[in-house]
Amino acid sequence: MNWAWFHRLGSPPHIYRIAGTLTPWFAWLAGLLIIVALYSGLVLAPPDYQQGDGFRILYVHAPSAWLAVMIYGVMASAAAIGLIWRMKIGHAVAASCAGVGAWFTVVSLVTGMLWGKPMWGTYWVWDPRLTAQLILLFLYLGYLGLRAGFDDLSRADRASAVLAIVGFINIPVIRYSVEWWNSIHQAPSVMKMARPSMPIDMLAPLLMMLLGFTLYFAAVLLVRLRAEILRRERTASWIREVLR
Amino acid sequence: MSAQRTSTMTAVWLVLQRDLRLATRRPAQLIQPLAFFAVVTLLFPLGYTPELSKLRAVAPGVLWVGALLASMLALESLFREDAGDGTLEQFVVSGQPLVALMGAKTAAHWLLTGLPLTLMAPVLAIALGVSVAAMPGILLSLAIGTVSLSLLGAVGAGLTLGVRRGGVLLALLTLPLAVPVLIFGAKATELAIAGESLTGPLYLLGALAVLGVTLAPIAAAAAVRIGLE
Amino acid sequence: MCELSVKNLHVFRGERYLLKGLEFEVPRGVCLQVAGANGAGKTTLLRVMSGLLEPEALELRWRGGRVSPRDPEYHATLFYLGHDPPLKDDFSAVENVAFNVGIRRSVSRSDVRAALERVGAQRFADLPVRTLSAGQRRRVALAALRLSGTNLWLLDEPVTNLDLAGQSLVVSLIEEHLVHGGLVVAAIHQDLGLSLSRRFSLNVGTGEGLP
Amino acid sequence: MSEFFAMGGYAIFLWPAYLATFLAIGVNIVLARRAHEDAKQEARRRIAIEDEGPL
Repeated sequence: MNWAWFHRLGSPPHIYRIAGTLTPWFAWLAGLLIIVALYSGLVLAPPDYQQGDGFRILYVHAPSAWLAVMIYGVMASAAAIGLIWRMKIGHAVAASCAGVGAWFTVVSLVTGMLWGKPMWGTYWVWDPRLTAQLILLFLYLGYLGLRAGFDDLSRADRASAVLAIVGFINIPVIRYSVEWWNSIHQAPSVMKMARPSMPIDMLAPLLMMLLGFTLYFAAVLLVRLRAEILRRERTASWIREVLR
Repeated sequence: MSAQRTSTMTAVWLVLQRDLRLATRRPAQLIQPLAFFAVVTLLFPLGYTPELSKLRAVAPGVLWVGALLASMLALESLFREDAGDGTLEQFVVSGQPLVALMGAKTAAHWLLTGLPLTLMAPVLAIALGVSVAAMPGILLSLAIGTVSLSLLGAVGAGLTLGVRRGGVLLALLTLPLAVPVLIFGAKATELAIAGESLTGPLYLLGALAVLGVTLAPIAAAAAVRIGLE
Repeated sequence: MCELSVKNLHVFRGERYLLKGLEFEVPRGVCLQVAGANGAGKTTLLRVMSGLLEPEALELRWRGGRVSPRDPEYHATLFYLGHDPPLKDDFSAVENVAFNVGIRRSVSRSDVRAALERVGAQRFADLPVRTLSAGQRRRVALAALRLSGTNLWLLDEPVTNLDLAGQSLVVSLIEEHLVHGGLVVAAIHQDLGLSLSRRFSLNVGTGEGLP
Repeated sequence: MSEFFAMGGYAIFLWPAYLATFLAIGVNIVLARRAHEDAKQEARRRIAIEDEGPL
């Protein structure tokens, strides 16, 4: 039975299968990269002249912070695709992103605080980058809360898509206002110090970790995407073969 | 059969008039946000210190957080009553651009809450030891800031329309987005109190309001359509 | 060529696959009576046709051209009257009708009073709607419907809460509308009793038309 | 080897940070797989219902 509206969805059976085959590749590659990055970051990289070995927290803090922001971007663009071109696959991707994004925003905050403690003597300082990540966490919580508020999946998809897009437009505004607020109040800001021209043997592990985390996210996203596709495909006939 | 069709501008004016007239029929609802703003401000001298010099230092934050929470309070009813009695649906199928009607409802909300809150702020500012000279700056910054709050709130109210107990969620969605308004607004008020020029933050507040005016009604319209399904 | 045609209409409500490929046409001057058990999808059909509910798929043709149910130009030609009449309790009947119609086309207070009189609502025209009975509120909504000057009426059980006099009022309003070349799609529980030439029937549950 | 774990005295900050991160990595893998299993389970249940009688 050919349902015309099916093609508009970006042929889920096709995407479901591709997601299945790609996941292990991403997973193994991510695992390998992370292990190599761990070894080179913790063992090979020289200690920082100022923070000593403490700076190595960077190798988990920076990738988590990057993931938190990048995932929101992926979520918002997928939501836009779902809302504007009415493609359910967009909503499925957006729904798959939110949980992981929120988790890694929390991780970036925790690792940021553990890094800040030896530096500033307290776990929390209103550093602009940490503050912006905290607000980002509330954006994720708002998104998850809104999505949970609807029983009907299609309404939940579209409402949360509007929020994701509005949130995404506001992220640069929030980041600018927090930086502006920080500059006029001279709150301590250490995060910048760790990033400038790092020697290659310090930088290489970071880049590997960033790529490893991104591939890890891709693997988790694809697994969740398959779940979200099944939830949205209701009684599509192709599901029968897949589930056999 | 079809006489001369109402223009969008007339429809917007009609919606604005309707909401204002509705508010006059139930004045109690108008006073609640103002009372809430006063109570919140009153808590600080009691909870912190009666010393005017110290209160003056925290006055910007108190005024803006109070105004923010008070305007949040009034958002719940922005769409929920109209959705309940079926009139909001008529907006969607009226043939008039829903974005424009959402703009009208948000403008009515600002006139009924944002503006009164702004006009009341000087009285509370005096209670926090702020000199009269700072009043123009406070009025101006709050006037512009509350416009953005109403616009952001309209999006939040629209999104939580389809959610049963949407009240708390409405605040959770709207407050993070209102952070820039709070930062620039509080700074503008602080400069006003210090007697310095506040054009910098005022321009930023103005920019936020313009961003809000262009985007928020579009998002609110989309949100309301989904909420009414 | 039919004035209004619906094809390939698929709607899911949460888990339920409510409307499966519904198809029908409504020529000018005819009222389509939509029957079906409770929850069969009568209201859903009307809300989809008025653009209030997003379907999985729909091919809607209005006045010959394919149109989206969310197009404001299409909305300008239709009036949707749901289960509860769209009235503000704090407003009087006159104010309510003046607004509901005024947002569509310019209308004077005398037009509004004349419309209220036509539906027998002139006695309570200036009372806040809060004080009116369900039947009276329904009449006020019918006044707005009639005065709206729209061509396509989408009515969800228009005779609910109405006494016999009220029900015959609805029938006469619809007949009058059809004579002027209007169209009506009405969700009904029992037949409205329109003249034979003026009505079709469709059962949304089973999808086949009744003569 | 032990001075490696000492991490120049930052151990009590560094290892909890790494632990938290890899805990999150593990948890999200489990959550993702479970979400997929649940979805498959639900789809099977829906298909079973559909095979019995029309929806």
